This record gives sequence, C-alpha cells and structure tokens, in this order.
Amino acid sequence: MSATKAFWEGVEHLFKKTFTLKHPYQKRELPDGYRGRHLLYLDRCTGCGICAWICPEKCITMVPVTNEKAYPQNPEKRFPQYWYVRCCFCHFCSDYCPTAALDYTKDYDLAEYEKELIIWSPERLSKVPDGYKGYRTKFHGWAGVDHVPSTKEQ
Amino acid sequence: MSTLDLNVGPQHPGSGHMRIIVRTDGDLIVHAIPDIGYVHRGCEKIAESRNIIKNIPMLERPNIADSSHLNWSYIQPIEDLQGVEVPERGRYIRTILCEINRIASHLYGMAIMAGIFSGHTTMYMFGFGDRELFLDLAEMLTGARMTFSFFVPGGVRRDLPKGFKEKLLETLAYLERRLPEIDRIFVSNPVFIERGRGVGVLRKEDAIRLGVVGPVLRGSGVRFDVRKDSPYGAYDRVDFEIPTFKDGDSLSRWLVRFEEIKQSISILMQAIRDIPDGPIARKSPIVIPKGEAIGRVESSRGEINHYIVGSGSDKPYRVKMNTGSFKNLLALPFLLKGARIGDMPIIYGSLDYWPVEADR
Amino acid sequence: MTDAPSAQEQSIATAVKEQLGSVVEEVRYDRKGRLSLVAHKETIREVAACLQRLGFDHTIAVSGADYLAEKRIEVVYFLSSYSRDDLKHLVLSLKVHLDREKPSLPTLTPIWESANLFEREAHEMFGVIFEGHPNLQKLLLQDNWDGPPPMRKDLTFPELA
Amino acid sequence: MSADPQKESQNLSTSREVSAAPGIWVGSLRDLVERVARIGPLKQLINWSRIYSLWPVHLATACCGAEMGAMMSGRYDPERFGMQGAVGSMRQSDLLIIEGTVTKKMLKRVKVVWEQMPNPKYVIAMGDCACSGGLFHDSYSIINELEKALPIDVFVPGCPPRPEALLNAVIKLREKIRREEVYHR
Repeated sequence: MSATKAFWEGVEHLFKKTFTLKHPYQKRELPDGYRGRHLLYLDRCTGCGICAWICPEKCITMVPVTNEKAYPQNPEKRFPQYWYVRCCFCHFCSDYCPTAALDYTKDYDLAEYEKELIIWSPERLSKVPDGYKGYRTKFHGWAGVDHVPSTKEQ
Repeated sequence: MSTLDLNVGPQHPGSGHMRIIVRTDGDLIVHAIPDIGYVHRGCEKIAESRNIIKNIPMLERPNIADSSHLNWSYIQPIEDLQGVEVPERGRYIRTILCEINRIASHLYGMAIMAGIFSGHTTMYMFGFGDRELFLDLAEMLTGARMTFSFFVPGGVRRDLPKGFKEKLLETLAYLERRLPEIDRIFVSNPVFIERGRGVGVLRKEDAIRLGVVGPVLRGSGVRFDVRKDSPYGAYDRVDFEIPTFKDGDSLSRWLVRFEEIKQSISILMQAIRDIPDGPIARKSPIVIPKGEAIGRVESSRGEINHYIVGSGSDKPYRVKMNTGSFKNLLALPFLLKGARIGDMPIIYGSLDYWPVEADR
Repeated sequence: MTDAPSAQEQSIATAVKEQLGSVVEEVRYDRKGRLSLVAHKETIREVAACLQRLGFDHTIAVSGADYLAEKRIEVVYFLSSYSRDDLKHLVLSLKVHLDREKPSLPTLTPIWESANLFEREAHEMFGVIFEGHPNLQKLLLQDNWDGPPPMRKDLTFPELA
Repeated sequence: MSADPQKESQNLSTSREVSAAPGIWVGSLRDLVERVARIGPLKQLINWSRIYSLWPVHLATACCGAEMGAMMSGRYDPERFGMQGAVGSMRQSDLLIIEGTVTKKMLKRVKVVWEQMPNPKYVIAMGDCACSGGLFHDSYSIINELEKALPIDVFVPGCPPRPEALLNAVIKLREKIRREEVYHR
C-alpha cells in the first residue's frame, strides 16, 4: 500500500511547476540594495580614505588616478581601488562614505582566471552596470563620521 | 577480541572538515574520538586587533547558515557595556531576520540529515529548495544571501523594504502548504523512521550532564529555550511554544527542528503584525567601555554566548565565542559509543554539527 | 545599565553566599541575569561542588583571559541550570585568578562534565594546566604547533596590526 | 607527503616533449595517443566529453560549502552541465572546489585528496578565503596563497559567492577546457 503512496507522490510532482532556473539564460531579478560590487562616483569622492579605514579586510587601497579630467573636490586625485578577492561585500565602506560616492550594484559575477585581474581600479569601479537604478540616496543613520579617529590607521 | 581503528574524514561523504577516529569491534563502535580544528582560523585572536565594527563580518563567518544569531550574540554584550537601548522597531526587525534565518537553517539541517546522511535525495532537494525562498527574503531585507552583517551596535542597518510584508506572508503561506507534504513523505515514512528511531539515544539526565544545547537538548525532553527563559529582542512580546520530545533519539532531534519551523512561522506572523513604527537604530559610540559582559542568544544550533571584555578603546580586549556546535560536540563520542557503524552518519547528522562554528 | 537586582536574584545571591560562607568574598550583581563571584584556587573544588548542589548543573562556557598588566590569567566558568526553573535565566560567572607564570588549577570536569572541552581549549589557548583533567590534549591548533599558547597577550603575530 | 603537485605537473610537461621523425612511431603508447588527440575533431570530441563530466569531490574545507550545497540543489541544478552532485570518492572526480579557508592543518589533507584524483583535474578556488585569505588574512593558522600549493584554474571572489557566481565560474572553466590541448596537464 505504502509503495503505491510513494509512487503517487512522485507522479504528482511530475505535473508541478519546476523550480530550477535555467541559469545562464534565465536570471533571477535581484532585490534593490543587493550588496554586489561597488560603484564609485568619481565626481563625488573626496579621497578621505574612510572606506579604507573601515574595511575589515584591508581590501581597499587609495591610489592616484592618471586621467586628464580634473576633480575639484579631490585635488590629489586619490580614489579607492578594490581588490575583490579580499572583499567580503559587507558594504560598510558605502555606509560610512560621507559623500555617498560609493553605491551598491547587483553585479556579483567577478570570477577570473588570474588573481591579478580581480583588482578593480577606480575607473573600472566607476563603470555603471546594466540595469543600475541607484540605491544609496540618503545617509545611513547608524554609521557616522564621529566614529572615525582623527589619525586614521591606513 | 580484535578491534579495528577507522579514520573517518576529514574528507568523507558527510559535511567534511572533521575527523573521527573510530575503534570498531565487528560493526559496533567501541569508542570514537573526534579530532577537530581543521577550520580553526583564530577568530578570537584576530578580533582583538580590529575595532568592533570591523569585527562584525568576521565574527559571523563561523556559521554562515546561522549568521544573524552569531551577529546578535556578539552585539548584545557590546550594547550591554555601552548602555545602548535598541529602539523597539529595531528589535522587531532583528527578531524577524533571526526567525527567517532559523527557518532557513533548520531546513538546511533537516535536508543534510535526511538528505545526505540517510540518503533521501528528495529531502535534500526539498530542504534546499524551500530554504532558497527564505534566503531570498533575507536578501531583500539585508542585501546578502547568508552573511548579513546586519546588526550594528544600537540597531539594524536598514528598514524593512517596500513589499517585504507581502512577500513574507506569501512565503510563509507557501511553507505552511509545504510542511504537510514533508510530513507525509518523511515524518510518516517507515523507512526514514526506522533509520532514526532508537538510534543515538541521549537521555535527559545525560543531556543535562553534558550540557548540550538547542534541538539536541529539546530532543531529550529538557524544556529550555533562551528565547523563552531569558528573553531578548522582541521575544517576550510574541507567543510561542517550545517543542520537546521525550525519546532523545536521532528522529526526535530531527522532529524538534521540524516543529520549531512551525513555531518560527507563528513568531514571524505575530512580529510582522505587531511591528511598531519608529527609528530602527540609535546612534552608538564606537568605543567599548571597560568591563565584561556575556550575551545569550538561542541560535538554531543552540545557545551561543560571546564573552566580551572591554578595553576602553575601540577594540575589544578579549572576545570568547561559545557556539552551539562546540557544546554539542561532547555528545558525539557519548552517542557513538556502542552504536553501529552504519548509524554513525545519522547520529552525526542529527546533531546538525557545523564544524566551522565549533573550530572558530 | 546598572539596574537593581530583582528579588529572585537577590535571594539566589544570598543563598550562594550563605552556602559558601567565608570561602568567597562577595557575590556581585553585574546586570540583569548576571551574577559573578571570585573564588580561590585552593578552594575551587568546594565552591564548585556547593554550586552544583545549589542547582547549577552545567557550564555554558569556560573562558580564559590574559591580563598582561596585572600579571594574571583569569579562568571564568559560566554556570547555568537546566533543572531549576528559577535559575534558568541566570548566568553565574565563577572566576579564578591565576599566576601568569605557572597557571594551574584543579580541573572541574568531575563536577561539570560539560567543562571538558572548554578546559582543553583554555589549556591550549592560554597554557592553563588543569590538574587531573582526563584528556588534556591538543584540540584546535595545527599538528606541528610548537609556539607558546596563541591567545596570550604578549604573543603577537607579525601579520596582526 | 610525497610529491608536490606543481612538481608533478612539471614532470608531465617534460615527458610531452619527446618527438620523433614524422611517420615513424618510436615513442610510448602515451605519445601515440597524444599525437592522435591533436587531430582537430578528435580533440574537440574529447574536450566536449570532458566538459560534460565535471564531477566535483565532496571536500568542504570551510563555510563556503553551504553555498556549494545550495548550488547542487534544486534551483541551480548543475546536473544540466553534467556536473554530478558532490562525489564521495576522489578517484572518480575531476574537479576540486576549494570551498573557503584552507587552514594549515587542512592543507595536508587537501593535497592528499588532490594527489589521489586522476588526470585531467581542475581546481576552482571558491570564496575570498581560498583566493587570498579573505577576512582571516592575518590569522596565525590559515593559508593565504593557495595558488602556491595547487594550480588553481578559476578564482571566484565573494564571501561566500552566490551559487550563480559559482555556476558562472564552472562555465568559465568549461570555456577553458574547451580551448585547451587534450594533454595540457
């Protein structure tokens, strides 16, 4: 009797909707505010280095940018560079950023054949991914500049 | 009498990263010595060199299936020391995330025990499939699937997003339809019941003596749950039961998880109904004052405590993690002694042992 | 958050104090649901046996802490109860101060078996010797670890900033 | 610990350089097979059969194993790519997914597993910890630069990587296998 019961359960599932995503062709819509890779607004970043201070993994280094454009808010042209094999995607850097120069994107596909290719320069970070609508608009209340000591250990 | 020593692991068709040295006589286990430490990463030492915010992602990594509870257990003593009160809405959001996480983690545990350790691939697919829906909910709220880093001293990082309530209720309704199906296929399945019943019996007095926690404890008939007995967050404002089973065998430990999912559904329903408006976080300093505190949080693998000694600067002087799996580890050699070697995977699976959490 | 102890906690504190008498100085109330007392190394067994009789039937944790400036190592037993309902919400920390050079104390594993693995860990991480422990072996560290116990404060690793 | 895997792969590459006058077979049987395998369509056929039978070892080194489990489950279903769910025996597997941190204690065991796997074999370093040490990079007991011990084919950052990210890495690995020589390793 129970054998037929088990068989019936199997047959029932034949006619149910499949759960599998056909992954490379069919993608699930990620929610707003998904913590993927960062987006850097070069025209907002002041190069203060708070992101590099709060990063738990020392994944961020501040590097000079060598393009022709002038950034009045950042005369030294020092911007964060991410080494994504170290990044844990906690996005404390985005939350702490006092000028909202860092934002969340839904880009998670960062796999590479070589480890060196996973270093993201400021220019590469400033590229806007497809379908980006902008998430971080207001300052997050919990993090504050008053947490930052006057002498930053970088 | 001739005995045979077996080395099980660290690579074995279970969850891995643990070695059990088993001495067998025929197929009876004479004694078993667990050899852990394959994932010992020195969290406690690293935590002394980073400030309290930087420690949040690191100290939740030991158990990523259960990360919000570890996070809360780390934040709780810091808030005690700083004297920061979490706003009411923040407490409710924490409770909601923790219960979502508990359901996901229990589905994981059920899937691992029934799916991998006793070979019912169906349960593996059911458990992991339904778990995905709860990870989606958590992802909608926090922005990450498993490693939320969501609780900060003083509150939470984000408010509930738009449409979260509807999606939560929809998912809970789905799971409520789904649980009878799991019940039909597994709980009343003679094959599955025979694998678990009377296997690895931990009696009540042994459970108390060994100090086991979580579903292992409640499976042995001890009525203890930190959420009820020492309430934190919004757990004193919601109404729920503590499911206990008297037998103390592997099946009852599995069933405790199954029943706790039902209780978590009820807690989520009440929490999302009663959630008040207001601020989600209160500003807290980054300095951790001198003193010491211990937190108590009921994770899905049992009670976890972080013992924190403050240093007066932004770095803790000492962080000690006491996780559920480490406390349950003492029960493993006790249960394996005298069991059959074929029952070893079931006993190991029924503890829902998370090696990374035990090794830290 | 130093609020006053509840009547129940007060009564437990007095009961503990009464039982132990002159062996411990005082039972301190830290915060809600947290009591602590400091015991001496010589009398720790008596204190533990007495606390167990009172209903503290398991340790939820045993932790070590290295106070470099004060030249002592502290071992803390966190006790709680499953069998007595009025003790379930309570965590009693039983502290022992040890000499930093040669830290040793009699093991409490015969009294609380749940302390077994925690004591092994404290031995490994702080070098505390628990006299009479059934199995005081290496637990977490790698096989060829030959350095001093890693959680000692004077041991710093070059990588750690 | 017998040979280190890098040395072993070097030995293989030196044995490949045996060459003889065209048309006369003087080498070993392996040499003959290598020559035949260079023929275009045959090479494609062999590589095609390889990319549809990537079986990973069931070796969870740390917490990324949870996401690996999620990838093996219903929603992402890697069996569409011919990837069987984690295999218990490394003798029957081709792919080693390093799931997270490798501690100094574990490295020895990872190498044992790696040496027992038959050629051709591939490694995916999953998660920050396997790639660079991640959050625990300054710990006293973990390996930061795993690529010195194992030849890693694909690095997947993320802490932990989403199952989709891992699946994309598998697709990337398949691309690599499709392009490479049959006796590459």
